[in-house]
Amino acid sequence: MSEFDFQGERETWGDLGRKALRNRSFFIGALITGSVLFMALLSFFWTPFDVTALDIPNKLHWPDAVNWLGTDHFGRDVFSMLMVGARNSIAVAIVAVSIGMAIGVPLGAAAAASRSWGSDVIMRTNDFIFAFPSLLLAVLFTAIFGPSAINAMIAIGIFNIPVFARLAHGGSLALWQREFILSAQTSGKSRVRITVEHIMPNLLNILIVQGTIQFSLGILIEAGLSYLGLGTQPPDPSWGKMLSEAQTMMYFASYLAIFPGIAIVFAVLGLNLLGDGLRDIFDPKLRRGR
Amino acid sequence: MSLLEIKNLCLSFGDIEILRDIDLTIEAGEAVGLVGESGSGKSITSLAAMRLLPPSAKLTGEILFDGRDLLALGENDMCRLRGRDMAMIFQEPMTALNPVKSIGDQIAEGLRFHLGISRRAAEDKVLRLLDEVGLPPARFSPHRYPHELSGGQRQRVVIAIAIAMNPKLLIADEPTTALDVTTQAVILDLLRELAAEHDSALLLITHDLAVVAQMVDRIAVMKDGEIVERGKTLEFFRDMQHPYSKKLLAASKVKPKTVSEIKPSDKPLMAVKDLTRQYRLPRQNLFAPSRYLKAVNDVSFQIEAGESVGLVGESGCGKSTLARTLLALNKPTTGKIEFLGDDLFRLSRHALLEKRRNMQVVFQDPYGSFNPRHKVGRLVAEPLQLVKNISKLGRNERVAEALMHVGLKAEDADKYPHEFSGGQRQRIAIARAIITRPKLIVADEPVSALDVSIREQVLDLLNELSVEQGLAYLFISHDLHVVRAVTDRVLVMYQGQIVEHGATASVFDDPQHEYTKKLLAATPDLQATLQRLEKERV
Amino acid sequence: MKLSKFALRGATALAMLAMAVPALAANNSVTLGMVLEPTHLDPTAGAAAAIDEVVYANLYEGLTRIDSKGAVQPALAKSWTVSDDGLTYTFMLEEGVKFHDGTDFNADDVVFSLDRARGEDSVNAQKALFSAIDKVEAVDASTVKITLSQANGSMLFNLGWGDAVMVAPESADGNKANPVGTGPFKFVKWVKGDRIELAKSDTYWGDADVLEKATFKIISDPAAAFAAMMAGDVDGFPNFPAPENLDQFRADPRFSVVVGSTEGETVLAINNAKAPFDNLKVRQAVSYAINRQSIIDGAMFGNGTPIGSHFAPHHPAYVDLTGAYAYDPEKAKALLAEAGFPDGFDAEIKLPPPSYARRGGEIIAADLKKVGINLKIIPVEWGPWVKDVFTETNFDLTIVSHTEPQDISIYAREKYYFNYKSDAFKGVMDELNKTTDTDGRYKLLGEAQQILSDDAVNGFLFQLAKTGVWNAKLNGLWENSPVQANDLTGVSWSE
Amino acid sequence: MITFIFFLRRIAFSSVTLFVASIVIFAIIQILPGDPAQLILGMNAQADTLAALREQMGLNAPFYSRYFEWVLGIMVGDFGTSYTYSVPVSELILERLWISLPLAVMALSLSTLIAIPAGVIAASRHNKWPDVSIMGFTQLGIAIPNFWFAMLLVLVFAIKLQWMPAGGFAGWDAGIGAGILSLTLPAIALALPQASILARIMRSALLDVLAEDYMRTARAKGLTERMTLWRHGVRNAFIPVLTILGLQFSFLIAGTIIIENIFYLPGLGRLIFQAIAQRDLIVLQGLVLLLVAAVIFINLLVDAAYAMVDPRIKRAYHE
Repeated sequence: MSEFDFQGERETWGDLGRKALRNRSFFIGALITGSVLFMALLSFFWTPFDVTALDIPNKLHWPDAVNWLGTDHFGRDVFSMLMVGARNSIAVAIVAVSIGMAIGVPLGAAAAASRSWGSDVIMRTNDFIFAFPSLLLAVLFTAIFGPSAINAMIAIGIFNIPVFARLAHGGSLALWQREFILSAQTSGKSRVRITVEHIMPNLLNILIVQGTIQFSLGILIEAGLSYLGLGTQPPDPSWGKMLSEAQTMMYFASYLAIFPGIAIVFAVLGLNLLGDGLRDIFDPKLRRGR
Repeated sequence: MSLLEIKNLCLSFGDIEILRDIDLTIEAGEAVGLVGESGSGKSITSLAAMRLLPPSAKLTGEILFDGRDLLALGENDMCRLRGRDMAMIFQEPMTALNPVKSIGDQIAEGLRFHLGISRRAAEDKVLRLLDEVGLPPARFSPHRYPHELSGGQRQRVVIAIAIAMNPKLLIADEPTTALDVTTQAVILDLLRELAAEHDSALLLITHDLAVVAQMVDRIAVMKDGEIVERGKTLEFFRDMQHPYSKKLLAASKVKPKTVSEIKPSDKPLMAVKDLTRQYRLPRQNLFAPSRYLKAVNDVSFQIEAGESVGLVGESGCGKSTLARTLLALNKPTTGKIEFLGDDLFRLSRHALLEKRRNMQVVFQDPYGSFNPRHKVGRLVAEPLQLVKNISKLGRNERVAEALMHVGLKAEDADKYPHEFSGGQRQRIAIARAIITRPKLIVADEPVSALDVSIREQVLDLLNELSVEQGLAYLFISHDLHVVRAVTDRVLVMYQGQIVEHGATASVFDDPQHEYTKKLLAATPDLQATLQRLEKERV
Repeated sequence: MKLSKFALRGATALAMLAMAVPALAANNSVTLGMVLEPTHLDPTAGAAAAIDEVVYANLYEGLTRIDSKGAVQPALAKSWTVSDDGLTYTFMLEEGVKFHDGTDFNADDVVFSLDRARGEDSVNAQKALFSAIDKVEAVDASTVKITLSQANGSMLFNLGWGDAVMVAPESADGNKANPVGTGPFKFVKWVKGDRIELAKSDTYWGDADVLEKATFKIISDPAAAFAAMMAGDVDGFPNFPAPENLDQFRADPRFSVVVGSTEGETVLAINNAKAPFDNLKVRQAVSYAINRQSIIDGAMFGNGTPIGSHFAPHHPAYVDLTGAYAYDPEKAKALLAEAGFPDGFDAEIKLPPPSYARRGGEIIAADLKKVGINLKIIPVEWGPWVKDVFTETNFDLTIVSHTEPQDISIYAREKYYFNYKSDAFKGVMDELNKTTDTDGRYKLLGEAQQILSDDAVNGFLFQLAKTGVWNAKLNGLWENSPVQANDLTGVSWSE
Repeated sequence: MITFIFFLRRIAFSSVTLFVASIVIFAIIQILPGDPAQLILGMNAQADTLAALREQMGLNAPFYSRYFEWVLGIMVGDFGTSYTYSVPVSELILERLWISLPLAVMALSLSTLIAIPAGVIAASRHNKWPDVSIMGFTQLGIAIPNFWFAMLLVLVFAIKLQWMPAGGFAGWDAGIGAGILSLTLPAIALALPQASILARIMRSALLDVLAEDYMRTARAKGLTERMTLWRHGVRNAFIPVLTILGLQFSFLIAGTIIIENIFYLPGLGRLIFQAIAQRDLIVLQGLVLLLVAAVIFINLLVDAAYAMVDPRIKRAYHE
C-alpha cells in the first residue's frame, strides 16, 4: 500500500520543523516523552530518596508530603523508584531498538540491493523469526541466559531485527524502482554506494517513525518481562517489577499498583503520539496512520 | 430551458479560491468540451455539478439542472438524481472500479438502487448493457472481476455503469487520457455513439484539443479556475482571441524536425544485434515447464553519432525494458549491444564506467528522477564521477555550464528540486544528462508528464542541444506527435519486436506495417478534424 | 489516620463480601489451596514437598507416622519392639488393612516397599534414610523384622517420612499418576495445573471419621491465592504464600490465621570453600552485618522466628544462640578489616524463586552494602539453582530454607553444597547416631548447634513460619508442620 | 486452480519452516541449564539415584537420537511423556488447550466486535468528535500494558464489586456459564490492546478505501453515503485488517502467557512457565513447537481468507 510510497514533494528540515510545531500529536508526544526523559536523566543526579537504601520500619506509607507517591514494602520511596525505573526502561528500549536497527536495517537493505540467493536467505530467516511469538522466545532466552536487564535488551533486540529488516527491505525495494536510483546507476555508482548515498537517507523517515513505535513497544515488553521477573533485576527498580511486587499488596496499598502503571502508560502514550506526529510530519499521505 | 446551467459558480477550500465565476450551459443532447491543463479547475467544476465535493468545499452561485437548483437540493434528492439523470465517467479506469466486486454487480448496483429491482431482474439489463458497450457477455461474463480486464475494457464497464439509466447528462472527465492511442480512438467513438443513441448531453473534459475538436459542438477553455474563452468548435478554432488558447493550439500542432541527413556507417555509435530479453513467468502448476515472456524479442538496430532515433510503441510493448538493457542496467538474455565499438556486457567494471560517461539518461517523471534530499548542484554533478581528474572547482564550473545550457541559472545549483516547476525539473534532468558531455542520451518518455504548453519548450531544448553538442538520442515515446518533432529516424515496436523502421517522415506519411497504420489512424489529428468540420459545414 | 483508613476499607470490603459469599450448606468436603503443584503423586519417587502435602497420611501411610507435634506415632505398625543393641526392630502390623485397589496389605508389602526404596535402581529422593538398614524380613503375615547394620536413633522417625510409605507391588509403578495407598482417602482425579480431588475410602481399616471429599487447589500466584481465599473458592491455605496479606485475614472474622512453625531453617548459605568466605572472620562479619529482625519484618512481614544455628526453635533440644551474632555493623566492619578487607569486597548472591529468598536477598544486599560488601543479586530458577549452587557449588552466597525435619546432620556430610568441613562436628554427629537415650541426644544436639554458630558456617536467619489461613469454621488443620503434610484425618467443620 | 497450487506451495513452505523450527526449538531447549532429574529428586538425592532416574527418563541418549525420537513421535501424534507428571505430553496440552483456546477465541471475537464498528465510526466521521474520541481511547488502549489492565480489572470487578472471580478456572464441568465467567475478565484484559490496534487499522484502511476512485464511482451511481460506506468501503477495508488479524495472533499468544499468569488460569501459558521452572523439557519443546505451528497455521488461514475476500489474489500470485 502506501507505506513505501515516496512520491511527492519533499521538504527541507526547516519546513519539517515548522510542521512539527503545528502538529498536535507531535507536540503532546514530545512534551510527554521529554518529561519522561527529563525524569530519567534527573535520576542520575538527584532523586528525593535513595532507592537502594531500605527503610523497613517505614514501609507501606500512603502518599504524603514526604513520600509523594508513598513507600513500598521495603520502605523505599515510590516516586524515586519511578524516576530510576524510567531510566532503566528507556535504557532497555534504546538498546533493543539500536540492536534491531543496527542489524536489521543493513540486512534488509542488503537483501534489497543484492539480487542473489543471499537476499532470499535473509528474508526467509526473517519470516522464520516472525513465526515465533516474540514474548515466548524472550521468556526462553532469559530462562537460558538468566534473567537480567542486559538479556532482556538482547531478547527484545532480536525481535526488532526482522521488523527493521522488513521495513528496510520493503522501503529499499520501492526505492530501487525509482528513477533517481536508475540515474545513479547510469552515473556508474556501485550498489553499495547507492545504498549508502541514496537509499539509506530516504529510509530515514520511515525508520525514525518505526523506531519510535518499536521504542514504545520495547518499553511495554520490558515492563512485561520485568513483571514476569525476567527483566531488570533488584536492586534496580523497574516499573514492571514494581507492579508485580504490588500485586499482593494492592488490596491494602492500591497506590503501589496504580502509579507504576500510570508511568508505563504515560511513557508509551508519549512515544506513540510522537511516532504518529512524526509520521504526519514526514509524510502527509500517511496522515491517517495507525 | 437549458439542461444544465451553471451561473456565477465560485468555489473555495478554506481561504484558497479554486473556481471564480464559472458560467456554463449545456443544452439537452448537446456535447460540450471543457479544455484546460492540469490544475485549471475543470474536474472540480464537474464534481461540483454532481455535488460530489468534500463537505469542506464552499460553493456559491447556482447550478440549475432541468430547472432545479442542485445547490439547494437535499442529499437524498441528489442521490436520486445522480446516476439516473446525470452520470459520470472517470479518468482512471484501473481504479474507478471496486476490485473485489464483479463487474456485473457493479453495473447492476445503480439499476437496483434507482429501480428498486432484484438482482435477478437487473441481470438482463446488465447483459444488454455489456453488449452495448462492446463487451459481448459470451466472452465477458458479468461474473468477471475488474482485474481480469484490460484498461480499455474496464473503461467500457465504467461507461456501461454511466449509461445504465439513460441519463440526460453524461460527464466524461478525461475518459481516455490513461489509455493507449488505439484504445482511445475506439472509446471515443463508443462514447459519441452512445451519447447520440441515448440522447444524452455530453460534457467532455480534456486537456487535448485534438480530442475535443472531433467530439463536441462547443468548447470552453479554462485556466486558473476561470473560463477564459468559449465558442462553437469551428468558430473557436477559427478566431480564438485569448493568448492562452493560442498557446494551447500552437503546442498541439506538430512541427516536424528539420531532418539531419545521416547515413548508416560501418562504425555506428551503438549497434544492437539480435537482442532478446525474457522474464520467467510463474509456473501454471508444479510440474509444468517454465514459461517465458519475451519482453524484447530479437531486436536489431543501430544509432549513428549525432542521430536522433525515435522508439514508438504502446504501453507494455517492451520499450522500457529495451531502454534499460541499452543502459546496461539489465542483462540481455541473448544478443549483444555494441557501444563505441565494444560489447557492453563483456567489459570490465572499469571499462563499463568509461562507456557510461558517453551514455546518459533522461526519465519521464520530473518528480521521481531526483533524490529529494539532495541539492540541484549535487544532483547534476552526480555523473561527473565518471569523469576522471576533475577538481571541485572544475566540478562547479561544469555544473554551472550545464545549468546554463538548459536555460537555468548557475545559482540554481543551491536549490532543492522541489523548488522548481515540472518543466524546470526536466531541464535539470537534461543538465545532468549532458554534464559528462556524452555521445548518446536515452530519453524515456521525457515529456509525457508535462503539460502541453511546457512540452514544446523542452522538445526545443533537446533539438538545440543535439545540434550544438552533436548528441545522438534514442527517444522513447508513445506519443507520435512528440516523436515526429524530434527524431530523424523512427522504430516502431509492437509486442517486443520492431515491426517497422525508417526515416521519420516516410514512416509517418507512408506506413507499411499494419500496426503502424492503425497507430497513425488512431492518433487524433486536429488539422484533419478541422478540415472535416469545415467540409461538413459547407 | 492511616490506620483508620485501613479499617474503613476493610469494613466496607467485608460488608460486601459477607453478602456475596453464599452460605455453604452442610459441609462435607474441604478445598485447600496449595502453592506448588506436585509433579506426581508418588512420595517414594520425588522430593517435592507438594507430593507429601497431598498424599501424606491421606492417601498413603507408613509403618509409623509423625503427628502434628513432630512425635512418632504408630500407623500401619500398631506396635514395635527394639532390641537392646538398637539393631533389630520388630513391627507388629495392623490387620485387615486393604489398599485402595482392594488388595490386602501384609508383611510382604513392607518388605517390598522398603527394599524398593533402598534398592540399587531406587529413585527414592531420601534414600539416605534407609542407609542403616541391613535387611527387612517378613516374620509372618503381620510381623516384620528390620535389621540395621549400625544403630540409628532416628530410625522410627525416618520410617515416618513420606518417602517411607507402604506401597503394593501390584500398583507401585502406577502410583505417580494413579496413587494407590492404604490411607483414609482415595485418589479421584487430577486436573493438571488446577486441582487434585480425593474422596473418602470405604475400605479404610481405621475408624477415622473423615470428610467425604477433599480437593487440593493449586494456586501458585500469591495474589491469586489472596483472591481465591477472599472469594471463598478455597476453604483454607495451610501455607499462605503472601505474608503481607495476613493482616487482612486477621481483620476478617470469616478467617482464622494461624502462624505456626515449620522445619524450615532459612539460612544465608555461604560457600565455605570459596575465598574470601573460607575465612572465619569474614563469615562472622557477615553474620554480624545481618539484621535478622528487619529481614523477618521486610520479607515475611513479621512472620518467623530468628535462629542462631541450624535448629528449629520449637524442638526441645533447641539452644537459643541468636545473641551470638547480634546485629552490629561496626563489629562486622572491624572483623572485615582484621580479615584484610577494610574496604569490603564484591560478591554474588544467587536467589531461588521463593519470596523469602528474593525479598530477603534484597534486604541482605542492602545490609551487607553498609559494611562494604557489595552483592550482585542473581535471581535463578530452581533448575539452575540446583545445578549451579547445589550440585556444582558454584556460588558465593544464597538463601534457602532447609525444610527437612531435624536435618542438622547435613553439616556432617562429606560433600554438601556449602562445603563445610569440621571434624569436631562430624564427631558429634557420629556420637549422636550411636546414642539412643533422649537426654544424651539433646545434649549432643546442643553441642552441634554451638559448633555451627561458632564457625558461622552460614548466616542463620529465621525459622520459616507456617502461615496458615483458613475458614474460621474449619477445625483440625495442623498449626505447625513438623513434616510437610496436610493431614486431613482430623479435619471437620463446626456447626 | 492456481490458488490451489499456490496453497500447496505455501503448505510446503510452512512444513519446511516447521521442520527447521523443530530443530531450533530442540537445540535451544537442550541448553536450558538445569537437570530435570535433580529437580524431581531434590537436594538430598544421591548420585546413583539420579543416574537411575535419568536412565528411566531416557535422558542419557545422545542429542540426535533424542531429537529423532521426538520428531518421529510427533509425526504419529506422540509428543512424549512429561518428565514431571509422567503422563503423555499431548494429554497435558490438550487439557490446557480447553482453557487457552476459548480464551483466545473470546478475546479475538471481543476485540473484533469492538474494533470494527469503532474503526468504521471513526473513519466515517473523520476528524469529527467521534473520530477524535475513538482515536484518543485507542491511543490509551495501546499504551496500557495488558497485565496492568488485568490488575485494575481484578481490583474493580473481582475485589471491589465482586462480580467475577478474581482468578482460577471453575472448570468446564462446573458448567459453561461458570467457565465463561472465569474467562471474561482475562478476555477483556487481552482484548483491549488488540481492539485498539485493530480499530486504528480498520480506520486507516477504511480511510484509504474512502479515498479510492471507485468510491466516487459508487456515489456517482446515486448510492447514498451510507450504502457506499458499507457495500464498497468496509468490505474492501477488511483486506488489510485481515493481515493484521493474522499478525495479532502471535501477540495474542504472548498476551495469553502473561494474562493466564495473572488470573491463574491453568492454560498453556502457565504450562510453559511451569515447564520451564521444572525443566520439563519435553513438555516445553512440544508446547513451543505447537505454538509456532499455530502461528504458521493461522497465517496460512489468513492467506486463504485473503484469497476468498480479494479476487485479485489469484492474479497477484501470477506476477
